[in-house]
Amino acid sequence: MLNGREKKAVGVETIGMTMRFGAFTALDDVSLKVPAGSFHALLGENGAGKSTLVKCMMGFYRATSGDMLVEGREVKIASPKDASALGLGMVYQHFTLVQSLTSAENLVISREGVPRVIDWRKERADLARFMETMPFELPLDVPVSTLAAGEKQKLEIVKQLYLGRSFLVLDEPTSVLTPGEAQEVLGFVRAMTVAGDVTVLMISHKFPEVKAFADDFTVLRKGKVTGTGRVAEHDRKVMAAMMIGDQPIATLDSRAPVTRDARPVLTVRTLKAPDRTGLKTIEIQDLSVRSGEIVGIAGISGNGQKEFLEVLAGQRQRDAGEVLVKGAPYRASRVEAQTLNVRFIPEEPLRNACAPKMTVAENMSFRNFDLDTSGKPVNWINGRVIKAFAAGLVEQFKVKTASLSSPIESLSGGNVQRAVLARELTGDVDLLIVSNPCFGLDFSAVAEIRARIMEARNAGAAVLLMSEDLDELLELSDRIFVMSDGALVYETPIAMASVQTIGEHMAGHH
Amino acid sequence: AGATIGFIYVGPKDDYGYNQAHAEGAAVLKGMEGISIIEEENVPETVDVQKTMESMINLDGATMLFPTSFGYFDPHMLAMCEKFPEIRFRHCGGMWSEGKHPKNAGSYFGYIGQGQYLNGVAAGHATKTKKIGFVAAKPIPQVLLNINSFLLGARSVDPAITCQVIFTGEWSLAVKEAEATNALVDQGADVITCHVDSPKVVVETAAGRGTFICGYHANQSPLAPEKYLTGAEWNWANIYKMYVEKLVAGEELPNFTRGGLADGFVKMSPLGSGVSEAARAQFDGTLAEIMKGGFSVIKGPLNNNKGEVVATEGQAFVETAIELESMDYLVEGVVGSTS
Amino acid sequence: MTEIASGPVASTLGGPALAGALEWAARRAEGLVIPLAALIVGMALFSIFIMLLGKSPAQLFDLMWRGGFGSWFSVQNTLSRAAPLLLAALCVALPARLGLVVIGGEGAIVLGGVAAAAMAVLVQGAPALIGVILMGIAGAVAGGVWIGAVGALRHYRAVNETISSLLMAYIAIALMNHLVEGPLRDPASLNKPSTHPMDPAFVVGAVPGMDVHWGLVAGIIACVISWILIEKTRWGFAARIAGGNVRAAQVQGLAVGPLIVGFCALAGAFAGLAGMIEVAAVQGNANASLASGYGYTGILVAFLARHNPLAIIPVAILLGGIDASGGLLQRRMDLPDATVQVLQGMIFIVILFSETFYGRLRVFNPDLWKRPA
Amino acid sequence: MEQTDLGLWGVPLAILGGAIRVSTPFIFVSLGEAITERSGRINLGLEGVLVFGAMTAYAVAVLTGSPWLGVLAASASGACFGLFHGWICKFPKVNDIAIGIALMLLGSGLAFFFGKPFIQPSAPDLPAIPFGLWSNSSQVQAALNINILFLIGAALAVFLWWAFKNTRAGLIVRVVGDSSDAARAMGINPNTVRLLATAIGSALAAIGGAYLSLYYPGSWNEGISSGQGLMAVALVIFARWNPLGCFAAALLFGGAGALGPALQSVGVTQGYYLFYAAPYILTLLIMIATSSPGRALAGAPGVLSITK
Ligand SMILES: Nc1ncnc2c1ncn2[C@@H]1O[C@H](COP(=O)(O)OP(=O)(O)OP(=O)(O)O)[C@@H](O)[C@H]1O
Ligand SMILES: Nc1ncnc2c1ncn2[C@@H]1O[C@H](COP(=O)(O)OP(=O)(O)OP(=O)(O)O)[C@@H](O)[C@H]1O
Ligand SMILES: [Mg+2]
Ligand SMILES: [Mg+2]
Repeated sequence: MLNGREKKAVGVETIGMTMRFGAFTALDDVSLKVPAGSFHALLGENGAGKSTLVKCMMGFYRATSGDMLVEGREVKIASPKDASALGLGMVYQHFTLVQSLTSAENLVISREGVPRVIDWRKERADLARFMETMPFELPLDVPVSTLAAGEKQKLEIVKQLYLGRSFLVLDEPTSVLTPGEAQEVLGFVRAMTVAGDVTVLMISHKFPEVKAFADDFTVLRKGKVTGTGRVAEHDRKVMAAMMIGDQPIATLDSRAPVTRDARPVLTVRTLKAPDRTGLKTIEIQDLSVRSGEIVGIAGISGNGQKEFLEVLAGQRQRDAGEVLVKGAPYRASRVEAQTLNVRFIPEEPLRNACAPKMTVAENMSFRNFDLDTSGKPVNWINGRVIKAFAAGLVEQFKVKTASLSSPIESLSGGNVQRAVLARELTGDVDLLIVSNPCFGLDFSAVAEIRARIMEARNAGAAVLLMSEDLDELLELSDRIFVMSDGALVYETPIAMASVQTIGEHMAGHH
Repeated sequence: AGATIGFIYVGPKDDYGYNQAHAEGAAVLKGMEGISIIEEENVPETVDVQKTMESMINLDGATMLFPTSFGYFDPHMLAMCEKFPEIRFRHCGGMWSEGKHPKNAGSYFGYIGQGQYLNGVAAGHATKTKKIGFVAAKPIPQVLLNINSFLLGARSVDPAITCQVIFTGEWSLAVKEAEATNALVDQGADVITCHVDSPKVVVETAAGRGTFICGYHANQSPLAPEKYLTGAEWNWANIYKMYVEKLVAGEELPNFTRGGLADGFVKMSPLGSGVSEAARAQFDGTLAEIMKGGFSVIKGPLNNNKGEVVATEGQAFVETAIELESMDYLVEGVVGSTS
Repeated sequence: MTEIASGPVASTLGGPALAGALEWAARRAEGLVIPLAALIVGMALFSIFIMLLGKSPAQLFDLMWRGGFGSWFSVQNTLSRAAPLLLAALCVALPARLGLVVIGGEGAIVLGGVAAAAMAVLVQGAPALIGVILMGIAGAVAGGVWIGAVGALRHYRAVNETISSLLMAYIAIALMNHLVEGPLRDPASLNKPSTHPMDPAFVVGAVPGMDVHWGLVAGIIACVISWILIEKTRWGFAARIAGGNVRAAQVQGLAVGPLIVGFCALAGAFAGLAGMIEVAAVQGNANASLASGYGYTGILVAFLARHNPLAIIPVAILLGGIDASGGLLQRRMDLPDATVQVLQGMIFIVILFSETFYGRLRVFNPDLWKRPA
Repeated sequence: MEQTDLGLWGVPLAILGGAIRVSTPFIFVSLGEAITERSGRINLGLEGVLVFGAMTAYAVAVLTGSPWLGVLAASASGACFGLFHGWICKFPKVNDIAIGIALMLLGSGLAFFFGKPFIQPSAPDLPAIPFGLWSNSSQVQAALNINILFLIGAALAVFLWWAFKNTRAGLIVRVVGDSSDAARAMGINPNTVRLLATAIGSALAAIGGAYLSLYYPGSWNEGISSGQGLMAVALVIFARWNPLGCFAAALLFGGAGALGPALQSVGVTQGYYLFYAAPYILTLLIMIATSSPGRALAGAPGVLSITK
């Protein structure tokens, strides 16, 4: 509804919001005030209840108790429909775009008052006019599934604006965007709040962007508000303390220098493979990762990183080229991975590295269920050994789980990540291939995971780190490559790395 | 002396065809003093039928069983005969032979080929295209004899007549039977008959295409009164009554019973309105001849449709001839092949 | 987490031991009580149906009991009918553990039967045991190749296995009919086209003391082996990973393709063995009766057993029992054959529906019975 | 009417005629299933629904003398089965495939149970439109004697194809089939949509059954369906959930099914079982040719259990 855009931003308030899942209290008497036209940040560690709070506000969950005020008036929001009627909209943490529909179909079907029969000529004209007011271009006529992650995120936001929201919730909106894209999107939204078009409540784990764009913030911890105030008046340390109390944060090991004569562990030469559309190919000319170094690969998602990783993991056929690990040809068979100590941690581990319905213990044994304690192959599975092994790891990596025999899908995202890390980082690691390991995690979890990766490096592992988070690459890598359009287009040692130059190569401007 | 008698059918007992013909025969017994009839339908030719027989004997106290499907005989019924020597089994189909099979078993069957021959006579008069059609399930001797009889009956009217046959491969498969009928009509056949378990579909489809029909198994004339010429029907009631009367009287039961039109095992549906006077005359004449007994449908000189001689001049196979039971050819004039 | 390590056995004193036993019982009871309750509810629904028709449910259940389980004869009747379902259900359950919905087991059964019959003719006169084993191998190989091909098409060509297995079942039945009536036909099999009868020495007979052939034992052994394979061996574990998430399995370097093809082939081999047993224990040759629907009933059995090979055994027996009593219902109560189908449909829907209660009933929560820490 | 011998021309004509005659149940069942599957559920029970629909249609036509009332009654009965499937599958952990298989059993069981008294009587047929009057060949006339349900099916295929893109309801069904969460975020209740989609799908499948019993082959008995319902469900996957594809697949299947009898009628008689398998072999070959590894089934609804 285009006319919705003329509406003014509204102020929203929750009073004493409480939400229980069974015996567990996810939100405990949370009161939050977001004045009209402000940009409010909601902070908190994983599982603090941020998403639960906004889902209650949006009618996705029915709060156990508590009230909502919009423009000072009490409102009942029983379903997302009610919220939408009041002009409240949300970009969910996990995308809610419909993959098989085109962007245009996604936009049109989400709006209210869609006629029974859709007049596509008119809708398209309206959309075109609307898109002119947006700062970014989006392909409207291809299925959403073919869009890159960044484009999807933009589309989610565009959708909310198209729906004429006057109050917008963004749940971790920038986790899949490049720094440039994040700037662009948040800058645009910020400008709209300044113009009084919309009020924004943003959930984020990234302090820099909170600092740069938000007016106010509120911190949740274990379902309770532990602090609120003006962003300008609080520094990062104070906010962090409100989030996690006074528990220590993991710190990176100091970087052991890479020895000159460190042997290359991973070598990739003239690799060629089709991408997932089958229309383009990815080509890696020459890449080697030495023992004790972290090589980062930067790139906007959708430029072939995923395919490259799939080739390395043996999930995708290659057309040409060779992959050597410690000088031996590597085909990603289980025996090779076991004897050469190669480990993979793909992104979104629940989707890519776990069997969701199998138990925590079983999932943690994926790497060595077929080996006995001395590493010899065995044919029989021993449930007791598996449980004992998993119990040790759970303890050591502080995985929070109700029991070892719960299905791993019942764990929170951060804990799934921990469980996979625990599985892949125990024992001798010679080559570690990691992709987006910290996606969606809070800063203390992020710190811990990065520390573990650094620890592995210092212990002599060669690490290939693919990440869409440039900060992460800059923090961890010894060398950085940029991948663009299926090829490695730029290489720089960390000492010479500049965000500016890397960003330009990522965008394909060289 | 009372007795419990079990009937087992391979399909639904009201299929307007093979199973219904048997069920109607069984129904006649229901009124008989001291006799109780138990029936089970849709019993496949697997271990299921063995267990059904056993269950009838063990749980219902049946002393005589009629497993009516051809496929029940070997190995299923034979296994039960051995296991229950005191129980009497009579199987529909001419399988039993002296010395080879147990004494408590037996076979009964009818010479329905004669009926198909008469069907052919009616068809021969009715056809204008000189092409008649036969929808058949499988190329087994009984079916081949029916096809050959149908054609030879028609050729007794006009030797130029040919018969197209289409095998459906299954005893009961409605859509395929309808398709086969349509294919026959498309190729110019204007009288159709069949040998499948439930002729209803063939009869209705053929009538819908405007061709004449000869029935099989049971009387299908109510389905298409205008187009129904006649039909070869079973008349099992006589046989079942005969067996049961002997059983009650404590007499010895025959092991091997066969008969045709003359014996009342087979009968013809009343001639329909589409049958001409000339046809009626020839039909009645042939019927009378058959009723006298000793009639041969297959007689020389006769070639099969591959040009090989199957009966030399003067050679004739009467209905009881053992050779007929292993028929593996289609006679000259039949378009189709046996495999 | 820690209570897992110690476990209920660790407790020795009366009080805690009782609590431990209760906890243990609660853990196991769910899988027993829920389906049984569902069975009763299904029966109750059917009683209503029967009453509406003016018949007596009491008589019905009495007959069903007598027909299915009430006497030694009935029990054997039930077991005979359950026997082929065990192997047929495995043909669905094993691929299902890899996430494949294979519904064409009938094809493997039929071809397994034909292959076994052909082998029997080929090795006529061989020592009985060798003959039977060769027949079994022939059947298993034929079935294994057939369903293995379904798995291979799925993994290497991305052909949906549900549709390909169904299509291949129809093709297999056509092939069987063609062979039985054509190249492999015994000319003496006049009105019931069949392959040459097998050497009587190869007949698979009855289990001593029973009137049920060895196929029942073969089926039970196959179920147990399958269970051990899935739950206790590295291959089964790998298959469960692949079934839970193919991507995760590939990242672990597991050979997903061979796993899928292997499990499908094994599943097909079991179905082929069912065909072989049908030939060697029942029919004595291959003929059109081989396609009698065991493959399709097997789908239902597997789904009711939630693809757990051990659960297949009771489910198949339940089904066999209902089947066995069906005849008695027809004969004594003058109900049509379809009555049994209606009953099965009702019971199975209720049992499948009851899965929604797993994990939702507090009584079965072990924590409720846990001894105080 | 002139009866002529068509000779070999009979084969293509038979295929055309067969495609039109035999395909209609496949069209209705697969279109119905396409709607259901597009909403994210799979109902394997349509075979049972089809048989029950055939029985209901026939029985009502016998009792009332009106075949159209029969079709109506069939679709109502089908909708009931669909509502039942849709309702029961909304509960967590209830497996839609398994319920479908049980429904197959229940549907045909009930149909056979209540259908006994209707095997003997004859019901009036559904009307057909003679499109072949221009030809003086009776065969062409027969092949082009097209039943109204076929025409409705063809129109329905085009309509659904259009509707999935151009109507609110169509888009909503696709949204729900793609992701329950996305649907919920839009304020759509996925269970309600799936309930309705399953009901409509089953109603259509039952109409397919009505065609069998009231037109071709046009009689009611326990063997009336030779697995059309199950096969049609499979054809939906083959057709990649595209209504036009469903229509084409149904025609292909019907046409190939006519090949066997047609070839026998022109004297090609060896190995007839293999010709009868033509529809299955052809479909399998096309499946293999059009699938390729590394590419997921295009168009598969995201939440559909069978293609995961
Ligand atoms: N369907 C469910 N049933 C029971 N518990 C659930 C369910 N879904 C989620 N949970 C619980 O919710 C918790 C958090 O889930 P979620 O993935 O939202 O975590 P999160 O808040 O994002 O945490 P993290 O920091 O680990 O990412 C899990 O620990 C789990 O116990
Ligand atoms: N569906 C659910 N069932 C049970 N518990 C839940 C459910 N969803 C959330 N929870 C609980 O509520 C807590 C808060 O979860 P929520 O998703 O709101 O966290 P969050 O602050 O958004 O975390 P993140 O930063 O990871 O997104 C979780 O830790 C979990 O225990
Ligand atoms: Mg969250
Ligand atoms: Mg999270």
